[in-house]
Amino acid sequence: MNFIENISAFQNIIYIVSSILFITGIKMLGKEDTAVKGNFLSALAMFTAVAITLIDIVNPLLVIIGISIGAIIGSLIALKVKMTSIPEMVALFNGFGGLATFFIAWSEFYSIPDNTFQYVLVMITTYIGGVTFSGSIIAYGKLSEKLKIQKTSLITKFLTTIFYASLIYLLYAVFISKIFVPSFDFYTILLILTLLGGIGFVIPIGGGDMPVVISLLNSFSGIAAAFAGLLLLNNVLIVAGSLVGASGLILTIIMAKAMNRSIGNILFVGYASSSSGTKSEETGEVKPISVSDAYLILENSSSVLIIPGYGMAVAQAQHVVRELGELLEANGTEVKYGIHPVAGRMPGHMNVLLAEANVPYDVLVEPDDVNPTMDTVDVAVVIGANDVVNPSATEEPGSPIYGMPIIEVHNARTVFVLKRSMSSGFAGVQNPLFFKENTRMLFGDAKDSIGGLVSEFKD
Amino acid sequence: MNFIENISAFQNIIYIVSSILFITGIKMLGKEDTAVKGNFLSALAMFTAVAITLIDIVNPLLVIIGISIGAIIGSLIALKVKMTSIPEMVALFNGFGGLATFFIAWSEFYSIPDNTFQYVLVMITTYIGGVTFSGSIIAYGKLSEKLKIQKTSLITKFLTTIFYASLIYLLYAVFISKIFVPSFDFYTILLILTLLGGIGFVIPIGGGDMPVVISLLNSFSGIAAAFAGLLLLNNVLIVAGSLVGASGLILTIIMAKAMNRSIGNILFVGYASSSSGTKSEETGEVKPISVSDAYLILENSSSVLIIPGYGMAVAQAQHVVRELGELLEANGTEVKYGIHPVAGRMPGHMNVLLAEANVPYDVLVEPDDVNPTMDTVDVAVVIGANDVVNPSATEEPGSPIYGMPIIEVHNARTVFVLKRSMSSGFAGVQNPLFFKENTRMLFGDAKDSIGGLVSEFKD
Amino acid sequence: MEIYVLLGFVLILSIYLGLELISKVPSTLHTPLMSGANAISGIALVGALVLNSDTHLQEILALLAITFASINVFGGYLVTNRMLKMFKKK
Amino acid sequence: MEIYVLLGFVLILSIYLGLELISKVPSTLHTPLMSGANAISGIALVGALVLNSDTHLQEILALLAITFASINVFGGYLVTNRMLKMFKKK
Ligand SMILES: NC(=O)c1ccc[n+]([C@@H]2O[C@H](COP(=O)([O-])OP(=O)(O)OC[C@H]3O[C@@H](n4cnc5c(N)ncnc54)[C@H](OP(=O)(O)O)[C@@H]3O)[C@@H](O)[C@H]2O)c1
Ligand SMILES: NC(=O)c1ccc[n+]([C@@H]2O[C@H](COP(=O)([O-])OP(=O)(O)OC[C@H]3O[C@@H](n4cnc5c(N)ncnc54)[C@H](OP(=O)(O)O)[C@@H]3O)[C@@H](O)[C@H]2O)c1
Repeated sequence: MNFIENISAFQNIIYIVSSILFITGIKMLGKEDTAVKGNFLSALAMFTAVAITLIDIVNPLLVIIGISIGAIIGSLIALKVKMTSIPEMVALFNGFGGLATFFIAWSEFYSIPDNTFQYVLVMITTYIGGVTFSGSIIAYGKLSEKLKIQKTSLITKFLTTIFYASLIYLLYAVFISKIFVPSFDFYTILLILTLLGGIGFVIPIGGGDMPVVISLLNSFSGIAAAFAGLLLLNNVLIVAGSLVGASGLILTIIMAKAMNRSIGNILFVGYASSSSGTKSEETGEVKPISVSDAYLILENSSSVLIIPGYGMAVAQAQHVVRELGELLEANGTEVKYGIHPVAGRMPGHMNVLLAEANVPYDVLVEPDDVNPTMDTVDVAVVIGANDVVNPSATEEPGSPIYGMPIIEVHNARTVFVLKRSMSSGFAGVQNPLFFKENTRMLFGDAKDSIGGLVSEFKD
Repeated sequence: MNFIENISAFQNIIYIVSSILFITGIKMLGKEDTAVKGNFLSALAMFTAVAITLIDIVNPLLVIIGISIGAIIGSLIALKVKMTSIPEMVALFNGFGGLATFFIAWSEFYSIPDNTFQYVLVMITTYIGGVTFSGSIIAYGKLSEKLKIQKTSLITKFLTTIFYASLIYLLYAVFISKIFVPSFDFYTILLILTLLGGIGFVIPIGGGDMPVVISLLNSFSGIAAAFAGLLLLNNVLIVAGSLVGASGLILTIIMAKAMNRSIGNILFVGYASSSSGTKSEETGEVKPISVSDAYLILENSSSVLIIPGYGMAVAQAQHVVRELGELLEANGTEVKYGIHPVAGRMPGHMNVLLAEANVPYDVLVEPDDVNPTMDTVDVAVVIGANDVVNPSATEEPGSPIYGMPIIEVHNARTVFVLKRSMSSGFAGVQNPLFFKENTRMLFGDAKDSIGGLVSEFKD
Repeated sequence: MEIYVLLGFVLILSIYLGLELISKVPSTLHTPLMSGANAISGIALVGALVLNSDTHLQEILALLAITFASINVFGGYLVTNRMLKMFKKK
Repeated sequence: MEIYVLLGFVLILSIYLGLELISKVPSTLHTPLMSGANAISGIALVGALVLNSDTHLQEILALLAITFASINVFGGYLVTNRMLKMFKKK
């Protein structure tokens, strides 16, 4: 008995050490110079916590099997995944984290004594874990475009109703039912409602808003782990879970701010896309340009700003873009990349793609750094970006994106817009940039257009 | 019983709320815009914690008497103290904080059960509290110049020895004696040794190093409170104490960095002032200047940088300095104040003095901001500063202050140095600035010299 | 002192600390931070390891929890590392 | 779980948080921060209030602890406020 007590006191101290490592790790992960080390530190923290837990494990076979399967699947996914599919992968992993805590809470349901507080913790942990799991799976489906469902369809409406019902059931379980003895059937209903509720939570949210949802689910998966920590009286679960909860929350807020929308609006309202339909269409002349004309202008310019957007990811054009950048530099042109925080479909999307294509991160500049000197830029090359360069955000108080910070390319001397058509971007609003005096449209798939420019340069 | 348990659970929750308020308060106290609110929030946190503790107090009379006396004395000190005496006052208050925890630990000595861990906590808390108290009183004495004692005197050496002895006694008490039953006599010896040890800790440290010592004692007073919190199982004491501990530590580090010395060097070595005596004296011509000549130059300059130092505090010249600044501005001259982080005798000393004299804080600039553009400054007016403008710090690798960041006034077009003599500053090293081509010495008490300039301007 | 109150306090402090530490993350690191956080949420593994397995159902639940949490841990750290390695200065 | 381990953990977390929060304080605020921290260390008052007073000695110790901590609290907050009020923007 004394021996076991000693072990658990010792474990607790090691858990604290591991918690401090996690904290330091995530701190370092947030800075460019130390990010790799930070990730390593956090992995070390994980290893420490797991290792010290293993010393008095009851069922080693179970553990070996579980960890082995997990290690194989996890490593395979991590090594195989394409950088453009990172959003889906993050969604999936969020789901797994949620599922693990869901199972933990479920199992604890059979172990806890008749203590009402522990019972409440089981209910809440089950709920957060379950919603994170099923919600993440839906987010995964939407992002990988395996799942397409109308917001107005009957099934969506049904599931949304289930989501609200599940919330009410949880509140009932937490605040009222504890007066009675919790019964198995009661809990089974919660299990089912929770899983369906998670689906209902995410399904009505537009595909483009998925990055915000993923961040939020990331946060939830952390909170679920923290609650599991409360349930199991385990402080490293509490700390690590809280850190994830905080990090997810911050990313959610950053994204919402960069889109100038509230989180509530994103989750429960969505863009009022109908309003843009009734809006008077922008009139004016669109001036297309050919690849060879564009080449001539680029060749003679001394400073070029490249603004990538979702279209670059779709066209997988990051490698040719980097090539173009290098050719321009070899030609004596100063090249910078203007990266908008919500360009693409997940936070930092463009940074990851460009990093993958070997663009050094110190030529990437943020809107605040580039906007004040935009008038010194000879050519702004907009590659598959739309909303993030839409001047309505600063000029048209009625626009749905009004107030969103943008990269103000319309102040550059010349603007090239590379896209396939005149269709709008994610927010579904017209872009007056296309009709400006200094704008030229280079129609076509981004990879093809840039590829064309690259071969012109090489000739 | 159940009622009391409920009260204490409720108290604990309120303590947590109070802790969060403290954390937020100190966070806001660290930013210029929110500092006043932050202090208020922290006072609110204190009020909350005290109020909730009072609800089940046993001896109300004692409490009323104690708090009343404390409130009266504290308020009187706070309202009467001159801004130039803030360092002494902080030293005194640190001491009081330490003393309170010292008494707490002492009292708990009679209440704790025979639990070795609590016994260890009592020993440590007694020690930190006691050393903080007696050390602070010595620091107070040195700062207010009521206490003058030679570093090499016999009594200093004796007390220093006692300090080391007290440390050994503490280690013995913590690690070895707990095998035996703690006896009263044993503890009494600790009490005495601790108080003497605190004196011995501070007494050999040079008067000029007192600010670092005060910060450190500030940190100690926090740590002592945190340990008292461990002893009493009280989380708000732990959190608030830790915050103070952290804040004191950071200020200590900032000061040590700005002086380019290690904390160990400051506490246990001191400046090797003998080396500067043997150094070859700086040769060269010193060019004095009269008040009226200085006035003519100032009148015709378009940008002036004022660098205040310890001498301004001694001369109480901050008000005339502000007046001079205003007259210069009225004359169309751009006026800035270059504030070195360790100018004066406590961190932020110059900021407080100038604020007292109504100089707005946005004309105060830090060394890093002003050094790069120093060559555009027409006149740098050095008022009772010495070490913080000593070019040896950048030019003479052998100098004791080499490596310390300075305000590089020697790069200004003209430098006026206002001091009473050619004597050196706190660090005891010669200042080659006085012999530079572009330097003019305006000898005399700073208040008189500046006063003279002001009357010239007014005529 | 109630253990839950204290653990709840640790939770609050950690969230506060997390918010402070991460609030100024540059946008370059948003994606790696997300997947790094993902890996950390695999800490559920530690919880999964201490579950009772008195019944068959509990045994299965524990196995599943361990497996999914492990996927998170291994997948999360590896992919984050892969991503971070791509970031280079000039 | 040992209560002391947990409280020690709260202590470590708070110090970490404190270091993060204060690390970038501008030099203008060094002195007010110091005296503000001074006031906070008067939290010892809360500890002093819950002391036993079974013996006369303990009663005296409690009274003294309450008094000195109160000086810190009242003096510290007032002087900090006085100082901060002096800082003005142009
Ligand atoms: N990053 C995030 O975390 C995040 C999260 C949530 C929402 N969002 C939202 O996503 C949007 C991101 O803005 P964005 O400017 O990057 O993208 P966008 O506004 O969605 O525009 C993308 C543009 O790329 C073009 N495109 C698509 N495929 C292309 C291809 N193969 N070649 C060339 N062009 C192609 C499309 O026009 P064509 O069809 O005419 O080619 C489209 O106009 C913002 O509204 C943001 O609020 C972002
Ligand atoms: N601020 C802190 O927290 C702190 C902490 C620890 C140590 N220190 C040390 O203190 C020093 C501060 O540098 P500092 O440049 O401010 O001061 P300093 O180097 O100590 O020099 C002060 C100068 O003021 C002159 N002075 C004294 N009374 C005067 C009066 N009434 N009128 C005109 N001049 C007068 C003195 O010269 P005369 O006698 O010729 O007049 C002296 O040279 C640094 O070495 C620093 O490391 C500061």
